[in-house]
Amino acid sequence: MLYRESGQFKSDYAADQAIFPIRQDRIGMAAILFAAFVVVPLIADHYFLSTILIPFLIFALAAIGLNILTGYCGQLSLGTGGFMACGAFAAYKFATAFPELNIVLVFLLSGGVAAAVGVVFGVPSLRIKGFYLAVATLAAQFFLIWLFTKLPWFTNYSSSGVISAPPRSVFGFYVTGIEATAEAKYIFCLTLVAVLALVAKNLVRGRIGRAWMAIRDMDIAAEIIGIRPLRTKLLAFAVSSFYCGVAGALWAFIYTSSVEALAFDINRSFQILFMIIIGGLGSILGSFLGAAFIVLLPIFLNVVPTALGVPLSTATIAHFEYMIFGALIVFFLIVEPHGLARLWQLAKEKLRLWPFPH
Amino acid sequence: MPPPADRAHDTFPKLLRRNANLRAMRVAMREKEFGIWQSWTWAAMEAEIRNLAKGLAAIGLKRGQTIALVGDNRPKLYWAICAAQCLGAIPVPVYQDAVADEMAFVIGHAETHIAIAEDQEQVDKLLLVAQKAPALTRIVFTDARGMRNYADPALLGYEALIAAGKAFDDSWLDAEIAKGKGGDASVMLYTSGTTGQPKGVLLSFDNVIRTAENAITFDKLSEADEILAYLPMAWVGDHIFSYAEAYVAGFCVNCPESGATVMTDLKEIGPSFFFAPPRIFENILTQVSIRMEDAGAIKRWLYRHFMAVAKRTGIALMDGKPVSAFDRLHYALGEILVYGPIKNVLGLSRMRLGYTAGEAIGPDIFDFYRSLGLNLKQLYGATETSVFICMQPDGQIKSDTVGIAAPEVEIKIAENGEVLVKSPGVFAAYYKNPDATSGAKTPDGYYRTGDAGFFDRDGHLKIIDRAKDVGRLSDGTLFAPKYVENKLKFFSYVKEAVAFGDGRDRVAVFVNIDLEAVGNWAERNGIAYASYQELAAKPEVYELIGGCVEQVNRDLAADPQLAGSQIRRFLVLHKELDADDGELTRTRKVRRGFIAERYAALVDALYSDADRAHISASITYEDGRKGRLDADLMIRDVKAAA
Amino acid sequence: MSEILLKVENVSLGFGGVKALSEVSFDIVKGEIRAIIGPNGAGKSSMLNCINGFYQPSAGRIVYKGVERSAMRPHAAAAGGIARTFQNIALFKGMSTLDNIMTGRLLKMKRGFFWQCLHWGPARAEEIAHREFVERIIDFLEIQAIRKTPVGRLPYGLQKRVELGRALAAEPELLLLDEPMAGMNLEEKEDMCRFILDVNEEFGTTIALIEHDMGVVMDISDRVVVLEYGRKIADGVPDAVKADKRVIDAYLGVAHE
Amino acid sequence: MIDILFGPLKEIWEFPAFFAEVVIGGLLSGVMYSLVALGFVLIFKASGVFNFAQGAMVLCAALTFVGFEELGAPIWLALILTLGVMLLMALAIERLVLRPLVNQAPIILFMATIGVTFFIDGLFQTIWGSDVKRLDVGIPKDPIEFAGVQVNSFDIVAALIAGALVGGLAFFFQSTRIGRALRAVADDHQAAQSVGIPLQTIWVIVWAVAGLVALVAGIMWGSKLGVQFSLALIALKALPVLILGGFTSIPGAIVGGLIIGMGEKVAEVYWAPGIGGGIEDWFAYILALVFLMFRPQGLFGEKIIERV
Repeated sequence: MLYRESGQFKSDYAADQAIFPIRQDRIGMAAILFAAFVVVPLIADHYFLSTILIPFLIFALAAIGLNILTGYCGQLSLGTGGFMACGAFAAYKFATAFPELNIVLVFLLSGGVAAAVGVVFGVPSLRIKGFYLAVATLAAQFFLIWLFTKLPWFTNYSSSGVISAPPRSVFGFYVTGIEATAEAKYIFCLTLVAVLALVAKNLVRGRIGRAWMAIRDMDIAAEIIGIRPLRTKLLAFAVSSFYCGVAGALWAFIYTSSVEALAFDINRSFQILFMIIIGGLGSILGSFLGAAFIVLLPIFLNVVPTALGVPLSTATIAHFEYMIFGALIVFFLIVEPHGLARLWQLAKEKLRLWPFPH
Repeated sequence: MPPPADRAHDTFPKLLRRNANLRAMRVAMREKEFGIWQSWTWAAMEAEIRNLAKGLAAIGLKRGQTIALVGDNRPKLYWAICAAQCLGAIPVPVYQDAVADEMAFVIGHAETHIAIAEDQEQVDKLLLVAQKAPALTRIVFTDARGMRNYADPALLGYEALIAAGKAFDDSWLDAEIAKGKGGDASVMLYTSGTTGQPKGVLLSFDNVIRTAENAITFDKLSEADEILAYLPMAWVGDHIFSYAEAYVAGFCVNCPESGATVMTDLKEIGPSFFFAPPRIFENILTQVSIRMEDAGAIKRWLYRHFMAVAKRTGIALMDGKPVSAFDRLHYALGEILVYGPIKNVLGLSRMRLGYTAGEAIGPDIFDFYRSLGLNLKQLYGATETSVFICMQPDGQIKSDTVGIAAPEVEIKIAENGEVLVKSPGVFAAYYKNPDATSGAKTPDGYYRTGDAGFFDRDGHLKIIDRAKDVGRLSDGTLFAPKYVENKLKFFSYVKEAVAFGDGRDRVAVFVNIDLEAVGNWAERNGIAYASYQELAAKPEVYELIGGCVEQVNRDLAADPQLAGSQIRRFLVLHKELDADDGELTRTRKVRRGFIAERYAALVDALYSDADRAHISASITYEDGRKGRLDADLMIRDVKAAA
Repeated sequence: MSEILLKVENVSLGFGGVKALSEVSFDIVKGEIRAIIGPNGAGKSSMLNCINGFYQPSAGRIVYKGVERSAMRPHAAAAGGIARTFQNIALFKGMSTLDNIMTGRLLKMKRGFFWQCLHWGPARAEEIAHREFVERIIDFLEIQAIRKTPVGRLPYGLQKRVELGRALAAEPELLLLDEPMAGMNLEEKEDMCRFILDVNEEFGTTIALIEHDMGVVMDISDRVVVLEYGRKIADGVPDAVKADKRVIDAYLGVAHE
Repeated sequence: MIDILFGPLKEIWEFPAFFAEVVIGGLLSGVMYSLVALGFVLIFKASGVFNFAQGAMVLCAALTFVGFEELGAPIWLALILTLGVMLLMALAIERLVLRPLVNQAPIILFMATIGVTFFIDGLFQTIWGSDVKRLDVGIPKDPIEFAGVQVNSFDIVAALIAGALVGGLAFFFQSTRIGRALRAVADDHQAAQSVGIPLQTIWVIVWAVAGLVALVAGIMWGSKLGVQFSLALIALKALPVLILGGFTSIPGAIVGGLIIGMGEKVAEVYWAPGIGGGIEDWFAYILALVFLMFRPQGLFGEKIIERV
């Protein structure tokens, strides 16, 4: 309905291949970015920023990571939490070993460490496929968490095993540690996530993304075309783990301000997997939608029954959450495997054709 | 006549030069190819055309010779028009869907040596043509696909042609261009002609350019406009809109990817200036209705509601008539929810000016587009007048007239009602056909359009029929059968109508119902029927059609000249008129004379007092079998409106 | 004699106890259309799979461009200029026609990870350059209207055409077509024939094809190899093969009964 | 470092009885793994579904059983009622999840069973509560000494029950019409049609049998560890067993379970202390993974031939 595309023709390939070829979408995206960068920090309160928006952004980043591996390259991973933990602990080690190092660099480096670990656990993907591989990634999940819990080197020999993220600043603003304001943390996360999301989009719409999708859709045909399966899959593992690693570092440094392995247990892996199934496999937008959904649902379950006068116990809410997620997973896999992103696509199609049905 | 404003540029090659200087970086042409709109600026286009002109010179195209252009709307073919004109040759665009025989006549008649063909399909046809028109010795193809196995020495690829032109230098070409004068022949367009062989209409640069200039001023077209070139290049309208006006005004012409993608391409480009014959507008409207039928209840309601609003206020708003603030608001809301989106999907969002011509357009169809806020207008014209005879000025649009005389056009109505025209656009002569030329012009230099019409109270010309078909009732009243029939056919329930009255005391008609529309109506009203014949004989259907006829009479009564030819009696035919039975031409025009003979019994009954008539007629079934069909038909009287 | 592009010498292939191919030898000359025919289970697909490295022959040698090939993976064959289509369409279902054919050009695309991340500068220039090439293929195969349609939604005949486009995108020297016309109606078959001949003549691509439709094979191929139960029973120009007694018994006879 | 790696070997050498105790303990808990893995194999063989929900089914079965018992039902009634519930669940899963997803990629079905896992975990805990419940079906838990090796009698009984179940299943598959049909389905869905049993029915039966296996496993594990949410996690234990044994092999599930159980226990007792302990979470996985690199189809799985 709001779309007025007539007259928006493309006279070169660059414009035709743009991420947002329709002007209205570009305007919409600009509006969303403006709102996210300017309006939200001005009006949102501390609670909203630090318990909803920041985790949402971090989840979205991790979901992008998993989506690259599972949604685009077709390699199911249940080890997301392990790779996030890698990033978190690597960031801690970097930050404490080199206090002068810029925090952005620390995060990127820890993403790199996670990527390297991801590659190691991706090697079996040469020989094994499908759920065999999924099981192999569980090995990563359990092994890594065990490693970070049991080896005191990772926690700098702290007696409790729980450690606080050291304060660090960017452009003179603290973004980690107790002195950091919610606004600064939020803007920092947002910037990092926005840039990385753009990079992910660039990757998936180019040569590399097509190689991933070829492997996903028909690995034999892909190989016959000349795609090297192992290299391609390992690259997916690396990039995916990089994103998860950075997300893990953000989680520990910015969201919880403490580095602990338990935050990245198997349930975290499932949570991220649910995000991409509900949000949409093979969609960057879907990663955001899925993350938003999973962040908001518990809040919704907390608030609504109370508002209706039937407050639920915490345990019941947890069980309801389980049931709703489980049911939604099945529902989306049956009805719309491409998740909320696909629903949005369909809605957009409708809007573009409005008032015609087809 | 006032002197043209811009006499320094009296030919298209000179206009091209001017545009290349003035608008070097503006896009002159686009073509959808390889997934995107390939674009050429005026400067780039000039370079292409100059190379092409040199190539044509290299293969021997001389001043005064003709060159045939065969294919869909493609930039290279448009360039070839101008390239030929650079050399003083006369381009002859040929209907691309013509069969080889038709093409052979045109190419033979025009004594064409060189033809430029779009692709293999046209080359195949031209090779056949060359057997019948031996003068044709060079065939240039622009698309080399599938051409590798052709060994015919007449064939030459476009690239080879350009390469051959390298031998000619620029100053030589400049001199050739300078030799061109306004009075020279610029293009030859063959008119189909309902009878006999096509005639080649020679139009001079002055004809075409001055007409284009006038039309541009009249409709305030500018270099910012965009047009989609999708109608046959051999048709004068395309030549004027997509070539002449584009060169004069400097606007951009867009060529669709293929015939199959016109609608998609239309949507992408969103032209600001759009021409389509009534049939296309009707098809689009039908598509809109069909698609809306499939929509959900809310959308359907929105559509109906806001289309009703548009009907009330849209046209008044566009014509600048007073509209209440509430209606304006209501309409604005509709623009957001319905009109805007519909225009967008149809590709008409940016349409500033739309024209339709060629046939009468149904008032409902015409009003539909106008009520959406689209400035759709009608014009009246002919090949021989470089199109424009009458145009509708903004704000004075009626569905049943074709507007006032175009700038610099003088119109006279002859004794027999025929419209006579004198204008800068009137052609010089038919090619090699002096008899036809003299027959088409009055001694004082007016062109005989062959159409009958008259000016209404506001000075708008109303075309009613072909002049030769216009008759008179026994009391001398003007009777234009086609006008009456068209009025009836504008109702969706009426598929065909045949009007009688020449030499009789009153007008009577046969009506053919539209099975789909009337069938739907019957379903909605709970009327059961088993066959076309049964449905056609239902008294309720007679009521329905009677209502239509009365409405037609009211319309006719509004025009003093036509008030006397109101319909007094009608019957609904028991079978559909069919081209297989010879009742219609293959282009679905009624053959009035044949029908009058075949259904003589019914015609007699119409002019008697009987209220029933019997008919037995032979019919051809779809599988080719013949049979007889007997029927008793009712005849109804209709009151004349005051 | 023109240059031999590929030579198969005494190739055998076995799965467990089953012999799919036994000592098959033939050659493919540069620029020809070479058909491999035979009844079901004759080993035609296995032959193709050997040629493009999907299977390793258990005995015999394959000489490609004058060099004997050692065991290799299919992607190495692709890098050597061999492309193919599949009997059961093996398109990338989640991608559009355009992306499928672009994927066929992956081997030609060189820009590294860094530029891919930015999708700017050299990466974008490369992307556009290859898009231009791919658009020529789309134009060639007359599939403009389905450029951005996900291939899963296309009818069978068009999918086959897209698959051919994907193979062509690699600018192969040797194009292997596995039953390119299976399951098509007459009109689609004619189109496909035209495309195969056009590819062969306009791009000079050598083509080896497996096909069931005898009429089609005889019309378009230069030479024909006939396999039966994994053995070669005839080899030659279509007319000679048509007249061969063993072929008539093994194949044509059955087909014409 | 060397000490961490090789020190335990010396220990084994010096105290063989203790080592035997460890091995037997490991084998006995391996039987439990086998039992759960068996559920996976059954469903995978018959329907090609990798049923991640098997662990959740164990939990649900145990929860339901304890729940009915707490409501006062005698053991036999609770057993029957629980079986009924498991059958209903099998029906529901077949109808609501598997049937709409028929012909989908295996990985999609796998993810769907993850969804099922969460759903039934949440549902059964909502119904029966999430407190830890004690389950006692009367199996003695006294240690028995045999040739100087101490073994828990409970483990022996559990192993016997599991063995009986495996035997029963083997008989069922070998000698009954339905069993044969099930085997046919595993080989070829088309062939199964000719047996005259609708595919849907077969799936329901398989899921019901898997439910029964889950119930037995649930009661065994529940009696040993108490019925609580962590029971669902034993599914995660069964996964490496499957990799080791092969997804399609019943003997593989049994042998794989024994290997994993034993290996885990030995590693836990002898090597874990040197590197911080708690290795049972991942040891089986790494073991399976290393194994996988050499034999991707598992111990008893069939070699996969790729076709185009």
